[in-house]
Amino acid sequence: MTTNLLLALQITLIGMGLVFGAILILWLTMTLLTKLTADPDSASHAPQPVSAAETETLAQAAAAAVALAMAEQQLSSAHPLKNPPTAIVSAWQLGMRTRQMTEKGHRF
Amino acid sequence: MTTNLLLALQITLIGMGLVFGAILILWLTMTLLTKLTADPDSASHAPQPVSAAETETLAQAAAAAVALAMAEQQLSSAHPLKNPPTAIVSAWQLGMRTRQMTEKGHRF
Amino acid sequence: MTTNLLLALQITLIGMGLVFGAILILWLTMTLLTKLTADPDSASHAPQPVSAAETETLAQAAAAAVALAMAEQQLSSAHPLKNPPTAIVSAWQLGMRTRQMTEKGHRF
Amino acid sequence: MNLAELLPELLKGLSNFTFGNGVMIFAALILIYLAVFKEIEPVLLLPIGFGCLLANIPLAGMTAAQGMMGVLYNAGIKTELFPLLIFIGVGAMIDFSPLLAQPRMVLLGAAGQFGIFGTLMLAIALGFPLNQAASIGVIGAIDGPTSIFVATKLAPELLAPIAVAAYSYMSLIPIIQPPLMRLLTTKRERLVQMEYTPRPISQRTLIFFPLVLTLVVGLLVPEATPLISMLMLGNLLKVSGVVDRLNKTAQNEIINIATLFLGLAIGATMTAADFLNFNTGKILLLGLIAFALDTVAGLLFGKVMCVMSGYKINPLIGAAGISAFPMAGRLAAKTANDEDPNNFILMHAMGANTAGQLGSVIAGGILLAIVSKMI
Amino acid sequence: MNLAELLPELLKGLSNFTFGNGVMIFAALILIYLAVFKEIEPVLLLPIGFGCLLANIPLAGMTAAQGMMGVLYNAGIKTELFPLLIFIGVGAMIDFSPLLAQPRMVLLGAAGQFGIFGTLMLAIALGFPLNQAASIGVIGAIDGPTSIFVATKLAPELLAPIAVAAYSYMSLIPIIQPPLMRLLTTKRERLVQMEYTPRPISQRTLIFFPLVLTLVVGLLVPEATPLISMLMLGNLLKVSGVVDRLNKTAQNEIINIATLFLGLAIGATMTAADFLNFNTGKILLLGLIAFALDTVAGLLFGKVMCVMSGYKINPLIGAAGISAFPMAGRLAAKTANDEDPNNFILMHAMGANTAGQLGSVIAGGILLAIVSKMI
Amino acid sequence: MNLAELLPELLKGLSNFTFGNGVMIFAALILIYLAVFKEIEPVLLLPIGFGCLLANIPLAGMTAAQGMMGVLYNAGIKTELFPLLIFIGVGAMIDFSPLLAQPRMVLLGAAGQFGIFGTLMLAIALGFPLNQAASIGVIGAIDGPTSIFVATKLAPELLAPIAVAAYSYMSLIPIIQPPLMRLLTTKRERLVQMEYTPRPISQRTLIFFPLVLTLVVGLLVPEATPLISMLMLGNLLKVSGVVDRLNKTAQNEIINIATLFLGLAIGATMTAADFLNFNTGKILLLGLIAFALDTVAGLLFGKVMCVMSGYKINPLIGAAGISAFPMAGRLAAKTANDEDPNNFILMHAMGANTAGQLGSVIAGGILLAIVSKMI
Ligand code: NA
Ligand code: NA
Ligand code: NA
Repeated sequence: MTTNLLLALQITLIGMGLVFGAILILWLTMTLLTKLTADPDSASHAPQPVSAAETETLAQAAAAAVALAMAEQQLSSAHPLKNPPTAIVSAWQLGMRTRQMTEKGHRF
Repeated sequence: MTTNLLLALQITLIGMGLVFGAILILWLTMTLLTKLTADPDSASHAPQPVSAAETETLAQAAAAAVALAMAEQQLSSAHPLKNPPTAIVSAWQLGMRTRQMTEKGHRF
Repeated sequence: MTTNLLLALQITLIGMGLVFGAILILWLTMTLLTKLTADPDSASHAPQPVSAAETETLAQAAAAAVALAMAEQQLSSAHPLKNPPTAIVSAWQLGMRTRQMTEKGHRF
Repeated sequence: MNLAELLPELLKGLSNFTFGNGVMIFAALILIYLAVFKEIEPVLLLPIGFGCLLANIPLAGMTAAQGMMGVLYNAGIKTELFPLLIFIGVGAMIDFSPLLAQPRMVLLGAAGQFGIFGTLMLAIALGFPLNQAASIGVIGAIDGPTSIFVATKLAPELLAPIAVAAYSYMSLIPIIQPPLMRLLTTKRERLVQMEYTPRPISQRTLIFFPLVLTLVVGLLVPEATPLISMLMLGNLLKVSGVVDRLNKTAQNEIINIATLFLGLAIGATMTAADFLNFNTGKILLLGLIAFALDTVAGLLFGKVMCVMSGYKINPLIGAAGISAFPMAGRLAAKTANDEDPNNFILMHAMGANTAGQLGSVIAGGILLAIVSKMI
Repeated sequence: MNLAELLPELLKGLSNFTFGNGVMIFAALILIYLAVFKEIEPVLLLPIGFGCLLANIPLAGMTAAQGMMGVLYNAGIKTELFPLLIFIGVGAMIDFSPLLAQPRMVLLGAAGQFGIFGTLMLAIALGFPLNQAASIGVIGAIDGPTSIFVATKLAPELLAPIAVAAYSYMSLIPIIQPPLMRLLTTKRERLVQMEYTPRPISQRTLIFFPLVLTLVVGLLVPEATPLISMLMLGNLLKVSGVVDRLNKTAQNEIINIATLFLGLAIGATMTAADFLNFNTGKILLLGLIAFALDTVAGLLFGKVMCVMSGYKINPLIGAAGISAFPMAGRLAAKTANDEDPNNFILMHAMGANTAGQLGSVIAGGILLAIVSKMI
Repeated sequence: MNLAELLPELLKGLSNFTFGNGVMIFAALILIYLAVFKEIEPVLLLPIGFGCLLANIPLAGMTAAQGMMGVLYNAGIKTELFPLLIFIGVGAMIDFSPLLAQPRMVLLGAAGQFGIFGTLMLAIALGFPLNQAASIGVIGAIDGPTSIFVATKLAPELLAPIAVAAYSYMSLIPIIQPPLMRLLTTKRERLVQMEYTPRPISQRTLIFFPLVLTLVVGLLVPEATPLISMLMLGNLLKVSGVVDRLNKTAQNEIINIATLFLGLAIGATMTAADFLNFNTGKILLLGLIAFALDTVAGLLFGKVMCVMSGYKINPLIGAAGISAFPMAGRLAAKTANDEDPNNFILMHAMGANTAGQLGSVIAGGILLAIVSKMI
């Protein structure tokens, strides 16, 4: 029993260590990949951060995105027995879970 | 041979008996089901028969339905080599046989 | 080795002979088929060649067809990473190869 | 390889072509003709006919176990996967609300199954062994997948003629039924108008129905479980309204692919050796009788209900109880409507018709239970 | 065949019905109820529930090896084809650009996997053998196909409860996470706004990503190759933009058919004998704990990054690192947005969320590697 | 499990990575690059490339018999199901009316098959055994499914290089053919205009054609039956006009799923051990020669017909007789059109092109018949 637990603990340590190790390698890989495969033109202004104005618009875009998502939820949760979003939208995972989110969200 | 026929007769009696038995149980089941799962509101006026006016409209609806079905047949039988109704409509059983019906129907 | 080559040569002679034989039979079959299954009405003027006028229009039709095909290519080759023609059009073989044709065609 | 060896090799196809092959290919072309030019169940008779064509081309090897047709047969017919997949799609296409709105209509689904047993008796009389006689009788289910499912279990060697009969006659319903309707019903009976006082059907009812039905039928007739459960699964996918992509897939990809492969695989069993014999002729004849017996029994039962109800039930809907969904239902409604342009019994007829669909599956299961116990 | 033999034959269905069957059918109806009326992962829980229903109808024989459910199980679960086909479709539905635009977000995908190992330890403590404990732990991957893939390899006998837990709790994320978020983060932390300075992502990057990722993960963790490669294949079909018909087929026919069959086949393993025991209860409980542990670990790691970055990273996105794509991501963004209507961290949360998807697959593979070496 | 055992376990993927794996992965990336960025048959080269990638990740086990790729290979390649299913879809996409309107065009479909036999001779000369030489020759059919079908029967060990050659060069037709056209035809010949006097084609003709062709070819060349019959079945589904859902399913779900799985399964056979040898290089070279020989033979035969017809036939359409439907046909029309903007021979070229499709299948069957008799 205790030996088993020690074994499990060992697995956990090794396992999480490997997960973090692999993820770190992924981080490195992705950074290199994005650098190496960036479009020549846009590559130039890649490093420096976007201007405040840009951030502004981006924030608004994000706001829109969130708003949209939420609206969609309200809509769908309004008719509990309606169909999920069409197949074109990745309904399989997307549709159901998202709806759940806000429906349940109201209970808090 | 005769023994076989007697056997077959026995199978028929038992078989049809069981079929009617099962169907009667289904009748009971369905009656209970519709009663138990009826919408609370509509459940109230469920028992009493619908008014004459309603029957009228229902008859008209039925008339429309039949008319529509027939029209559809004329249409389709007009071009014997056209495609069946689209996949969205349950063409598989529906489309073909219905067309047959009225096409052949003309021969009587 | 030489025996093998002689064998291969023999296979080639027999093979191509059979291919031409089969194709000739197909020619015969198709000629008969088109004759036997021609529409009664149109069958009459089937033998005599179409009038110059008709040929004219046909040529124009052909011209249109070619033009269309080419235009389509220009269009598609314009965006090298766009999607192939929709699934309704027989994209599987058609889409890709045709595009290739004119894209590469420019190099000549 | 000199000409002496070459020639026979060249002509091996023709030299192995038997008269039987010729007859079967002719039969195949007739099936395809009926499918394409008469539109008799084309989605099934066209693949069946084409499969039959392939099975009678000598040395093509497509019907061998490792040939394409053999692969399809072992994958979907022997395992009974194809008819069951088709039933998922069919279930997603059936609307049970007309039946649920007037449950007593379900009674008409029982009488319409007499053809199964009547035909079984005739088949026995003609000397068929019990397992074959029962399989032939199930043509009287007037429901393709049910016939194929039962025949595969009891007498797979008769699959082809049974499937051909089941689907061909299905489309001849408009020729087979009306004369019998006129013969067995009086004008007064055909003129009976039916009051349409449906119970309001809640969506909850529609959702519980397939579940309850699967359980009840499954516990009463375990042998009917595969058929009824897949029919009800398809229906549940539709009425639940929350799995639209599965519903669409069942009504399209799954049923289309299964239908094409099932047709080809069954048609490919129609080799001269297995198909060209008197039994095939007898089976096709018995199948026709099965359809007639179903209709007669349905109409007579309809007349009984008509009288017992004091002429409140139009006996024509009895003919809709044979299943053959949805054609028989529409035909009954049309016949009444032809008699009196103001007589509309479509909803009642469709109720009886869906009841017939259920009755057919149940009867098939009961037959399977009795017969597989006896043999 | 006299009545004496007939009666037992008639009642064989009912007479073989056990109390356990009753309980399991009740469980099946609950799953279907949750799927239809609560819309909890209906595309999976409805088929699973229906399969469970079928498995508990006595003598129906659908779960036998040659029965329909047995055929589906051997064709797609035992071979692991179904979860991998589903992953092709899922990959074609995931957009990795938010992650590629801010690669450091990938770190959050690691912490969110602690639940896998934490649950493994608890399972061992509860006396489960290692192979079973590991399979239970993988519920913490919070990714259905990954859980099913690993469980099939290590402990197929636990497939049903693990799949049910994985998919049921997936939908309860909106109930499970928010309380933990509020509990483990300060208001100041939740108010942290994040600058969105994405690298511009070229289409070339998007196309190379799935290829490079498949190679890197495949070489580091061979056991994760099937899962990661099918996920990346689907993604490549989408981003390449040149195989639209394959992309559409992956997102529709392939995933729909695989999902329906997978659900039915897994549900059909839920027989009273195999499912009704304390272990099932323990597994459902451990599954819930796995979800909580994932969230806690993700949030704590988020807090660390928050502090280390000088309050430039909102710890809430740590909770999105558990995978449960795309719900956890949206939930994190929503929570921050509720706290401050001007705080938008959706893109960051989605980055962490897709990182969690990758982390889950990698962790599953690593666990498979370690455990299969030990047993 | 101490670090001493852990490390090798961690690095097992990398430590088992061979130089050959590296080369093959590079090849896989090239195939994917051609598919995605050059759009060379992407629906096939992308899955083939990806399958090759997977086959060269050490210890991933996906190519083992019970691995995903092994399962797909045994299900669809060994059984030859995939190429035949693809042919159903291809048949539903081909329009034979240009050929039926001018039957003599069918002659051009014969000459264009010389490449098959010419390449066979060269392969023998290079020392390949007969079964392999024949399989390599069938690259000259310039029709993917035909090449794969024949190679699977005669030399499955060469399936991968043959499939890669068949599909890669297919897209290089616009590079391979035009120079040969200019080289082998005089300007005067290229300027020949062709009168278009088509027989009117009734729908009845279009419907009977696939049936008659299946019978004639099947009886003459039984070995060609599977290919020709599935091609014609697809065509019948389309022209019959009564089975629209089967037609759509053949053109979409069936061909898409079969294509994706076929590509993956074939690509997965490209392991370093089997693929990295001189034979592969020879095969790729011989494939290129096969394409050239087909074109040359087609053009020369076109010149003969040109002269014999008194310059009424444009020899360019001879190059369309190699199949490679529909590209070769359009290319011939384009070349003539480039020469003289008022010269339109598209309909004639498409007729010769569809004839080439038929000729390829027939030639493949004939080769199969002769060779399988000799070995
Ligand atoms: Na019936
Ligand atoms: Na996770
Ligand atoms: Na060719």
